[in-house]
Amino acid sequence: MSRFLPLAEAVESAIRDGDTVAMEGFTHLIPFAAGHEVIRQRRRHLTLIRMTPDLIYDQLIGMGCADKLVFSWVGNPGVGSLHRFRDAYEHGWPAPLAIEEHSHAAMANAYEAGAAGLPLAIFRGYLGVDLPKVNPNIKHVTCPFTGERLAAVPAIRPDVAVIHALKADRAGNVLIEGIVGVQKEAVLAARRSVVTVEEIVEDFGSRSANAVILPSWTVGAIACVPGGAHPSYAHGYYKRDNAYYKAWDAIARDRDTFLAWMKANVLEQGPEAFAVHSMRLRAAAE
Amino acid sequence: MSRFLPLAEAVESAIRDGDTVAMEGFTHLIPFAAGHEVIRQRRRHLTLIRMTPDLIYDQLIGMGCADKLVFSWVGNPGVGSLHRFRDAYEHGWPAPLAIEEHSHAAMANAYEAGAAGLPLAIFRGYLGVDLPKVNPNIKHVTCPFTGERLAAVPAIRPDVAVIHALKADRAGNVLIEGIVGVQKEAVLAARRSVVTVEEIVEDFGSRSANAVILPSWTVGAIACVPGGAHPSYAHGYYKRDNAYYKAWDAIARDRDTFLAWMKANVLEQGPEAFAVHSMRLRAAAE
Amino acid sequence: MDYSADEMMTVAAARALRNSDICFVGIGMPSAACNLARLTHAPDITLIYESGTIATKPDVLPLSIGDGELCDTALTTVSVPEMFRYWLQGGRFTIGFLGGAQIDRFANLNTTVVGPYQKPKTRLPGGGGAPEISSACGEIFIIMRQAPRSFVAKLDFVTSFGHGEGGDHRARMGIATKGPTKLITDLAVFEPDPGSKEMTVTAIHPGVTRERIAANTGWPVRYATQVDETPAPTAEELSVLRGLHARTARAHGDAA
Amino acid sequence: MDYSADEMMTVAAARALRNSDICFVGIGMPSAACNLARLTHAPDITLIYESGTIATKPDVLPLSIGDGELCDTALTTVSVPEMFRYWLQGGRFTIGFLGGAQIDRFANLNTTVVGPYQKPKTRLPGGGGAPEISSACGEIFIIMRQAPRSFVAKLDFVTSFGHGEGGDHRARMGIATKGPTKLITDLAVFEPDPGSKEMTVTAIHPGVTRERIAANTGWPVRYATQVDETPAPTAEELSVLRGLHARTARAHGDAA
Repeated sequence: MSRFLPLAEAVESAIRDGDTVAMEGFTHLIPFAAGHEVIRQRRRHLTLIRMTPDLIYDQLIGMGCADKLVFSWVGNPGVGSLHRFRDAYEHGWPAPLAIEEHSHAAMANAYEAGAAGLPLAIFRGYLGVDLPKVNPNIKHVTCPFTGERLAAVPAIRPDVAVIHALKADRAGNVLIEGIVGVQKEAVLAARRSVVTVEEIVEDFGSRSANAVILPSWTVGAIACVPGGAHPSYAHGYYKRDNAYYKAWDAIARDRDTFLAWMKANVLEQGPEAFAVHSMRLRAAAE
Repeated sequence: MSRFLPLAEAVESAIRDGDTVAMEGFTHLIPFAAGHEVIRQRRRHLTLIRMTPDLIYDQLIGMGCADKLVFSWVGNPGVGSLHRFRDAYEHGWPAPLAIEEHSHAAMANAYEAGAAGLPLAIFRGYLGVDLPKVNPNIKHVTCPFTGERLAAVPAIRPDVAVIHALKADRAGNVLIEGIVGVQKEAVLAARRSVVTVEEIVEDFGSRSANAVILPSWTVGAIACVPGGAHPSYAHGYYKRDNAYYKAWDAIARDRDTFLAWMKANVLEQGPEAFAVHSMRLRAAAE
Repeated sequence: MDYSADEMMTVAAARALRNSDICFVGIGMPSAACNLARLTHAPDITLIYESGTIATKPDVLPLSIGDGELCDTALTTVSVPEMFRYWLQGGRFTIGFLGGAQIDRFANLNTTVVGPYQKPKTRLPGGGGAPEISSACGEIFIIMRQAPRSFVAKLDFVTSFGHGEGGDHRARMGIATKGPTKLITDLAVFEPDPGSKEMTVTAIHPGVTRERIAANTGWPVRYATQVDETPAPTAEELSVLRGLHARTARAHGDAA
Repeated sequence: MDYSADEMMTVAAARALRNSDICFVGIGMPSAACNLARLTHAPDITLIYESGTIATKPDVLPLSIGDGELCDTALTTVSVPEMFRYWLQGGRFTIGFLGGAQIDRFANLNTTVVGPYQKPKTRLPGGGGAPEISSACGEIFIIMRQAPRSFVAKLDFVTSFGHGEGGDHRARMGIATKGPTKLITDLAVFEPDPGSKEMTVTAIHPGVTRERIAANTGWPVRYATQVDETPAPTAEELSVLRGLHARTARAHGDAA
């Protein structure tokens, strides 16, 4: 059964130093508010899993929360590099960062296998490429019917999944709509979960019979954080803050600029700051 | 690109003697109208695949269309045996019938693997049971990461998938809602497909961003057959005709009664008969 | 208040369910028991059918596992591959509730064939979801009427695995779940002996004798050191169950 | 009408697409080319992004692969595991349209690292969907600006497999798809030689010299026996492309 908690308690209840954490959201619904809370709680030695690390992991890595990153595409989409990631990986600042690199297909299949309770995912992939030479977690299995050799990767089974969703109902069920990415799989694959939502409603009302819903008993802690996906977006609530993504490049290039920005915008702020951003974006859209 | 055709042409264009055919629909949306057309066209030597053969396959088998049945639960749900299936399997009337038997989990995974373009499905199943002793298509693979031994079955890749859906739009996209079963997987796994629909609409209009839709280019022939799932049901159109399912038991018990019923209700009828049934059910519901 | 043996069986089965259970519901008698529990002492129980309907609250019992009623009253409905991958294999069920055609003393079930598989005396429906339900759900409840031809010394075919040959057989098979923990019949309630895992009578329904149980069981029946009498169905349990069956009969056009 | 080399490249890339294509669209220049095709000669082309958005018709170019615009204008949106399993691995794409950081003469791509993998000179974003797009799509189109450091004799890392070492290397790898059939740059259009599969210039953009191509290619460039001049962008192509970029800039708040 899911529990409604303030964000700080939700994160505290689920995430410990040394945990393997998957904060998912494919461009859409990236859980920035929860990520910032992890930074405020100064978690350390995390293994961070995410297909597209995005700004949220650049911030966590730059603040020294992570020992290792598992990913398939690491960048600021349409803008350039994640400078904090590169500084940590290439120069060990503020701490050395280990990486485990996959393709999108491998990670998507590995989340799917994790949700399905399997120990591995098999797929037709990594043909003729170099990644298997540098990632020992890429193996192969042979089909006993056709003899085809397929790629195999371990299922992703994080200690904690963190996602941002659109709505929870009073019973603690969670609704996602739009670009659903791998969020459902991440929560079903994880031992514990933290879900932030735009709003809590009495019930979901009329909806598709096949709506993407995580039932209460599959979810851990739920925190209502309007705007909690900013500068990512929430379908039907507010648009992606592309200007923020572009501005991040300059902020993250320099260590001191980054630290000052994080102090002012994360360490000295709380979840309520996100509502301000999303309201500004909604206003701008009108 | 899908093509709109009259039912007879749709079936003629896709299904040939000796084909492997999957007519799916999990209680909901069973493609009876298309199945009856296959009987009228006197197709022979078909391998019929279906998780729950239901009345539609009892009728096809009793009319001598099938050489083999691949299934995981064969019965008249809540009523009893499928007498035509048993007569064919146990006494070879009207023709001998070979079977390949699986569990639901195996077949659901095999359809999923077929849709995913994989040669096999792996799952945690068949533990301690006898089916692997009598079905040589149940093998095992060992996880290279954990050493766990998992069950493996070949992916289902039928020559033809036949389903009944709710709507098609003018562009030939197909919408399914409610209990979606394995219909989407069956169509994506098959080389060819026949889709009957309750209605053709200009466009689907406002819907869930994640609606279950088969795009036009994944579908073969589409035939508009209102009531085409009767005595199964179509979510939002008409209810399941449970009385028909119960009446079938007596009809199918006796070879002559069965043949007479098929002559009057299938051989001498056309697709338009289904609209009558569904309108009767809709009227009764009001 | 007068009641039938089937009503006693269904009521006893419903009582075994907890309000917090996540239950994979088989069609027929298991479905009746699960919905009786939901309509009496376990209003929040989560009922899931293999058709993909999650947290469904049917007002009438489905004739088939995929009746529209199940979808109309569900929290949401997923595809059948997802049901078997993310939900069943994913280990999200506390209880799997099954019926069967043949059972042995270790609660292995046969719903496949009577007689040899290749040339059966009677061809039964087959396993459906049962083989994987039996290994993936936290524990298994079984509801079956007792009769010599259904409670047999040896199964013609093992469709789903209970306690195998007993003892630690499940563990030796690498199965971590508990397997059958309750077998509810029209005569009694059986539970596995902690050591041997043989299904052992722990409660007898009112008015049922050990002789009658013996006469309807194909193996020498063992009894727990303490055997209780099953409390008779309450008036509420009976009225809710009968109301459910009456609504169901009307909905399925039996009245018509 | 005056135009830039990037505009010529995008227009030439768009022209390579057919109205009947089902295209897996990479972000950036491929996305611009695919949407230009959709807004000009290929109105019915099916564009799919790895975020799960199927048959999307964005009015502005996405900055990221999962912008809301893609979902709002899509026929439907599926999960990312489904996109990679049922749609990409399922073999439903006629074209995969990619960009890259480094390319070699057999159109193998590197978007992973410059320098050694363990201690890179420059760490690039990595493969994303490219490794499996390259093997699963019917054919691959690549759009890249030419420069000596991007068109290299030897890749530091093979992120996605083109024609490997050339000849029948794909077939020997058990890959049935065609691989890179067009490489569109700011200077020319390359296509694989039928035998060696080396990417060979088949068309040169107006005003571009072979010297300039040689100066921007890290291997001795081969030319087809017949080399055409790429028709210059039409007024319509340019106005549609510029309109698309203008709408995109406004939407992304660059104007602001």
